[in-house]
Amino acid sequence: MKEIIEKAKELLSQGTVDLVIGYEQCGDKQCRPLFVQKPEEADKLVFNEFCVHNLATYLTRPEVKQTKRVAIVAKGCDIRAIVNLIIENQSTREHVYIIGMNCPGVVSGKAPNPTKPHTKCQTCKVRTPQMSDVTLGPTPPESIPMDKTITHPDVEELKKKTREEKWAFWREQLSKCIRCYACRQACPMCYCNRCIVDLNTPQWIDTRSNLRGNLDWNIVRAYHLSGRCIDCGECERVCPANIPLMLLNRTLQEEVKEKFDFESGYDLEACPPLTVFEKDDHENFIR
Amino acid sequence: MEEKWEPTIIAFVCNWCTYAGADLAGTSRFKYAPNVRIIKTPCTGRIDPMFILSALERGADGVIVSGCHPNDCHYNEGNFNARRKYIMFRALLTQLGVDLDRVTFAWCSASEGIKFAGLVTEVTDRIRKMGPYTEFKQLNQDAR
Amino acid sequence: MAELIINRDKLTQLLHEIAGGETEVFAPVLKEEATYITKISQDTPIHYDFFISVNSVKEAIFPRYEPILKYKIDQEGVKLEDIPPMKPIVLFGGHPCDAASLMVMEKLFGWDYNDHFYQDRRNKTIVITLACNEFDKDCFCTSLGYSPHGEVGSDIVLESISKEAWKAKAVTDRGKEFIEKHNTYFAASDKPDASFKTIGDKDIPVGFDKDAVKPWIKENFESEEWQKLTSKCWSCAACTYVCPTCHCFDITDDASMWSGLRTKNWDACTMPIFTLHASQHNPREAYYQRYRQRIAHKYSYYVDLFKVISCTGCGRCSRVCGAGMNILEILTRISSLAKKGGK
Amino acid sequence: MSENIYKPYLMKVAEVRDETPDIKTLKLEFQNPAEGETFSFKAGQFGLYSAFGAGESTFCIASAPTRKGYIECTFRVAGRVTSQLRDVNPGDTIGFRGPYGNTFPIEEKFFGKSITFVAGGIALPPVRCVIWNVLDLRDKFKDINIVYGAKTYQDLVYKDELQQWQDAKDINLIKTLDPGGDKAEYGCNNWDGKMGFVPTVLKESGINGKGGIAVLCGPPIMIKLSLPVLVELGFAKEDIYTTLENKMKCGLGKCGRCNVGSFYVCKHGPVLTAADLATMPDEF
Amino acid sequence: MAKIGVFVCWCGSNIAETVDVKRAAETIAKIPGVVYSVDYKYMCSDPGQDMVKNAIKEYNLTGVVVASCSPRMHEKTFRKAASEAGLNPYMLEMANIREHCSWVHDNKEEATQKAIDLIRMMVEKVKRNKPLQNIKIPVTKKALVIGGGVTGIQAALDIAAGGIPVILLEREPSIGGHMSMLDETFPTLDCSQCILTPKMVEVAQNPLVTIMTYSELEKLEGFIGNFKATIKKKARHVNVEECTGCGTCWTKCPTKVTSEFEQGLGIRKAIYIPFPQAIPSRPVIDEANCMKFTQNRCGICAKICPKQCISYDDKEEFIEIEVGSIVVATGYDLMPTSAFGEYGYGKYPDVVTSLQFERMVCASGPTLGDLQRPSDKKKPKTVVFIQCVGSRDPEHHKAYCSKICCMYTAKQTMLYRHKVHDGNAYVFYIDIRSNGKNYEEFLRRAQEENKAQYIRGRVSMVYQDGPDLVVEGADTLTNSQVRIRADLVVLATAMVSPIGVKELAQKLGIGYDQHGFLTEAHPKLRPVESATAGIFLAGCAISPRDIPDSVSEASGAAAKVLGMLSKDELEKEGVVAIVRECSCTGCQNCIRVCPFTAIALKDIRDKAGNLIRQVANVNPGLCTGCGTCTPTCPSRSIDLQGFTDEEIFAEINAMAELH
Repeated sequence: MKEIIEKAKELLSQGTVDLVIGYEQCGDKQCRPLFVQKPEEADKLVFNEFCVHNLATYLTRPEVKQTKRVAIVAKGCDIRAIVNLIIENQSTREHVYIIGMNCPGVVSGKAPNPTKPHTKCQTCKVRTPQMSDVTLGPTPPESIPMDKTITHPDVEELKKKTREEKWAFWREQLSKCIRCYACRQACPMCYCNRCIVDLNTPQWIDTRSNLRGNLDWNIVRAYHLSGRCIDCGECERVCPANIPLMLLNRTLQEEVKEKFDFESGYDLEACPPLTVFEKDDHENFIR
Repeated sequence: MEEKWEPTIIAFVCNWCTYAGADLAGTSRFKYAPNVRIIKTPCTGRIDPMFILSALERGADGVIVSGCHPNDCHYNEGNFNARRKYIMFRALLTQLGVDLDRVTFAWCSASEGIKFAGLVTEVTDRIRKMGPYTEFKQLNQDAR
Repeated sequence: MAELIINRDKLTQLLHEIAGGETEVFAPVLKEEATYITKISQDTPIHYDFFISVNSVKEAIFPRYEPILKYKIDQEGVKLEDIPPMKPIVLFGGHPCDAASLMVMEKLFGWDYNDHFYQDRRNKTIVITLACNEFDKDCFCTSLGYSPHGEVGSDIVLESISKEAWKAKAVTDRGKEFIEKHNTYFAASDKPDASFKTIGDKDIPVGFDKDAVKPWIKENFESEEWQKLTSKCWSCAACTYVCPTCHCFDITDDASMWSGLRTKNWDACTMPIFTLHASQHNPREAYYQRYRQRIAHKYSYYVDLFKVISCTGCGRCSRVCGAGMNILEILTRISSLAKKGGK
Repeated sequence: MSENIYKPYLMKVAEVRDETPDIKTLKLEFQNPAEGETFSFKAGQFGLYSAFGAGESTFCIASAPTRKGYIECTFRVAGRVTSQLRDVNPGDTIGFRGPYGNTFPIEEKFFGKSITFVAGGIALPPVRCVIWNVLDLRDKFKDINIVYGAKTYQDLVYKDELQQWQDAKDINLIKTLDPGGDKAEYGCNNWDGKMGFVPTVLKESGINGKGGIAVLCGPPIMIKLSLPVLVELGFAKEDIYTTLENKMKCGLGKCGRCNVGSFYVCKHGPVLTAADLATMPDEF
Repeated sequence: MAKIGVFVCWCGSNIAETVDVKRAAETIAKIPGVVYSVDYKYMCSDPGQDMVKNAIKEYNLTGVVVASCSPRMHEKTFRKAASEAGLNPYMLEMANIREHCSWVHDNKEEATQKAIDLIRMMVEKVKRNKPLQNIKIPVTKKALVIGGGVTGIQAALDIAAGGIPVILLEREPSIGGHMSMLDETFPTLDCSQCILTPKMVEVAQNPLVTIMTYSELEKLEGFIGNFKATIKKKARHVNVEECTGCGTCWTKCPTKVTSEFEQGLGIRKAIYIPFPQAIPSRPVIDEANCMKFTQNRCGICAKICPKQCISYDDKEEFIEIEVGSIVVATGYDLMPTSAFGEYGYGKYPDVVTSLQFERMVCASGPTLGDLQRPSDKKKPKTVVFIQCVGSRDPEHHKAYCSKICCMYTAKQTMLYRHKVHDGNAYVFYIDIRSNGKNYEEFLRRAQEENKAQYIRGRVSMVYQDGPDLVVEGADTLTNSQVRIRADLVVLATAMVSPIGVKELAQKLGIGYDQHGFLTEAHPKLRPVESATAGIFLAGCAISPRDIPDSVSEASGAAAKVLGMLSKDELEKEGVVAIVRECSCTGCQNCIRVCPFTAIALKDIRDKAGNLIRQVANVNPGLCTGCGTCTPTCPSRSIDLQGFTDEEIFAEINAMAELH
């Protein structure tokens, strides 16, 4: 914790960066984003298992883009988002100073009482962050069980359902959506300044929070993230309606992995999988 | 309207292969089911998954998406790009429980008039057996 | 009128019975570990063991979307069709902060032009409020002069006398009528559980001076403090959609070739597109401007117009915010700045 | 059942005029003449125009309240609704809700004074409503000045009426184009007006603002630059009127979109004085 | 509302028999916005077209739907008619109620209903259509040919013959390419030099052709009709204008270097012309070997040059040229033989490549046509030719067939037997492919008259045994092991794409396959076009070819260039993508999927010139209107004009039953 504060102070006082985005404590079991612009404000910075937010979502803001250089406290998984933002021309490696955090895993569940360990942490490959400019924190213990496959029990469970059961499940879930777009705004990969849902020529997606609109919106959101989602789980965490959004995202990630042998956010040279193709892509569904 | 229900099927086709294939079916007088309504696009690459979703929501009971065979694309790559989109879109719809038996993908070249005619008839028969896609039609009801 | 008691079983029976008729019933329902106040049917399980619902009661009277106009189009022109009248509503499960919000919101919907969609429904609603037994760090109704046992806006207030039963208090004549009409469900008395703990006004500390907020906002609209306070906000609408007093909406048309439906849908000043002009000019371009609008509208503009703060201290926006914005903290800061004369 | 405040009047399109390539004027008559007879409005008010199937859009009523039986609106094609309104033909049906908002206090404040109108580009329609209102009661006012400018000749709206005003002896019309706006490619030959931006031309106009009323409408930048000029010419801030065009959805003070500071532009506006503006946050 | 006119065609009885055209026209007339709806016997006839024209004028139509046959038949006809009546041609759409309706259905009720739906969908589309303008692109009437082999030479000659100036670019010091290295050519056995040299001279003397040798393409900007190429002229150190090619310098130069032209079998000097017939016959200094450059001594050539043409200080130069069209004829290379350890290449001097063999038998070769094997200058009595070395070998090397090896091996057995009348020529082959004019006959001559012995099978290894080489292999026809003692082994190695072609293709923005061969716009129908408009392909740059195929493709590509450059401006359909800049995030998705590199990033700057953001920008000259970009854009900031989201949505919505 102390080392983050010191690092932030150093970066700010030496003028390396003019903004540090990190975390502060805001409750026993709760942290939240913190913007630090002056060295003396850095004392609030913390890092612990409650630092669930993916701060990369702030990198695409105009005011952050306008900084000379920005430092960001990032877990290994958050860096995947930064990688994608660079690939997609929303940021540059030079502009972002990555304070990478060795991370033993974060919590999940709703504030203020998150309890469960986050599912994404069970399959994490980047507990020691890649590509950071500086890496802080104790090396995560080897003993944490790590599951190399990216299948998730909840996805498996859903897959077992019949089509009608799935439809009934999602009808119920999506009817709760109030279209607050917290999922979109929290998502580091949803950086469009004009979302397709805000377009009305034509109105592909009904803006009303009725079932049709909710279905459309959630389909489009998941589809646009296919091959780009970095599994941070922010959408699901911030959803006031508790819709299990990551179920959809993970399904698509698994599909991308299986069909195109691709996992997003690890390689700066990679192209989003829906912008490239192989001539022998799987096509047994086409007659 | 009290007579027997007939399915509505919307087909999104590319201009160069399937549309021409449908033309050939016409000039060859291959008969097929009259339920299909063709919407022409330049290339399968232009056929957005949103089209499929919109068509189902707006009352189509079945959708056909068809274009040039791999390597035959007039624009070289449009169908390859499209195919990737459909792979992902299908995975998504499968997970949501959308009835994918109602969405048919087929390659159909300009010389395959017979394939086009067969395709339309087969899809129409299948959808007719499945009945109207009420699950999607219900989405439009404005019950509070 | 004598003190009447109703217990869970009876209340459940009563609500289910009403839900079976022509009246819409809204009540707390448990969905994935969280409680929502939603429309129920005769057999929906009602959830009582909750602290506060995620959403607010406004959904019952000011729905997420509602038709305001229907039309048919043909070559002769356009024919307008009427929207059927609103059904009566029983709204159960809100807390005093929820009930109070109805009084705040009806001022706007009745301002000059009478929005009958809101007002008719409001007038046909029986509000049955649960006085609070719990609070958390985000609660601040007392800061705004409300009380966890407050009666404002309610027709009937239920105060717990044990885990299973409430003392029913009719606040309005309509509340009285309701109880009389359904008197078979109420008992004359019951054994109060002395060990059952509830809370009082003093338990929720007054966090800030509500009267200091408006003048500070008026004078410090351009203060740099705004950017500091709101830098985290990522401009979603979660806070406004769970807020019992946020009332902004959008009007959209959904049409086929031959017919159309015009609906009023929730909208939020926190979202970037809210003020975006067709010319691409956006008067509230920046994130902080939008959040400032939300606070300023509630604590300054609304007060100017309707002499009431458009906030009842329920704290839902703080609980739901994924970015960790906390309205109580912001207001406390503003109030302390105001005290110090700071900018 | 209570009255539905969101229900529009059905209007027949009586006439469609192209002002510029992307600006149109529609003349609308009430489909139900009885509604037309009871309908009245005052200068400065606005309404919501429905293109059925697309939605509603807000513009001022551009015709004068002194001319009964019809209303006119002038709009620039920008989004979905205006695109559909652009395509209407005489005889088609559109919707209209209104009149909403406050008005220019013509009888209360304008009578007996000199009036100066300043407008730029597409902002002439709200002013035009007042101009005709004032001209129809010409003898109630002293001098009448109109300063109107546009980017190019092509962008001038109401070209016929400009000519009428120019020909009228009792009106001082100063029209101007931005530098370079008089090229032949904009359909201009022999421009007989001034060349220069509105604030500059206004400054050089020699108009004496003492005791007079100014009505100012235009794009934000023009308003910003013209206000000090008007003050310099002698107008009091309380006597400089403008109309705001914020994004609106309901027009009824409900939807919250047009709220700026303690003002709901649809209710307290759209007509505001420079003195009012000074008290508002800069969010319009 | 828009004012739409609808014209329902009977097509005699073709449509009217199955579709109730009257009812269709009447039903459609009820759609809001349709102001005119009629049926007529033959819409495509002159009176039919006049009906359209008159209605456009009379009703001031903003859009027209002609319901008749396939747009493939008459879209052009009707759009032209609309245009003549003053309506933008893109405001006319056709509903295909013949091929897609009346001809494929029997039930009149159903067919009529379908026809009505199809027309209604088109009406709804046309309401949203926007007028489009055809795109006119001015052209620079000048062409660039990259590659100075026989293909490039032929292309340059043909283009020049059409009156268009050409720049012929060659990275080697001389044009001529591989063909100039060959001895005689199949199937006619005419001397390669004899037929190529006149062409080289012709191209050099053609006033419309500018030859730039020892030069490479550095950069290409622009698009069809308007390319700007930057050419890197490598430092030659010889003043080409003054030099007469007298040869004094290379005669006196003391530094001997292995000759590339002679495939390492001969030598050249550090200042040299690659071969006597080189064009231009002006030497270059090979900086890597010249002592002046390596050790800063010698300098003899500068001293003795009678015209003082030598300048050691020459630097590479960059020249910008503007051209309207480009032909890429970069040819081939042989696969690096280091890959074939099992055949002992590099280890045993008497294992040579087919191209080395050409030089060994060529009258102008290092031995002046006297066939000697490299190790001991002995005349080889037994020669083993191995085919498909590297070709048709997907496990280890290239999966493709190099196409010409069968024929040149046959030729080489003949050339060998002409030199060594009693010699033994063995050929190991997998299959024989001899499918050209006179090819099969030629092959038979090799086998029958020249006694070449063909063994079907692969060679497993070649090893040295004393002075001889031993070739071991399998004869798959007799299913026996074969062992042959040979004096010389000739490998017919695979043709591959030359080094640098991938980089060149990237500069040009054209596609290439996994082997580095350039990709045609369409393998069957557009075989000499690249996917990038204005850039054409010919010869072995596309895939292995023989000389006649290469030359005909050169002429084909030249014809394409001439066709294109014959006009002052190019006109293409207005169906191109367009970017809505205000919502574009510059994520490059569209750029990645565009098959035609028609989209690039554009900088948006503020008034002070600071970069604010980047957005996609479509070059309408390059865009072909496929629309692949549109669904790829998450914010729908790129749309395909003519098939916009709004137009297609309207078609879908025309079928909607919402409320």
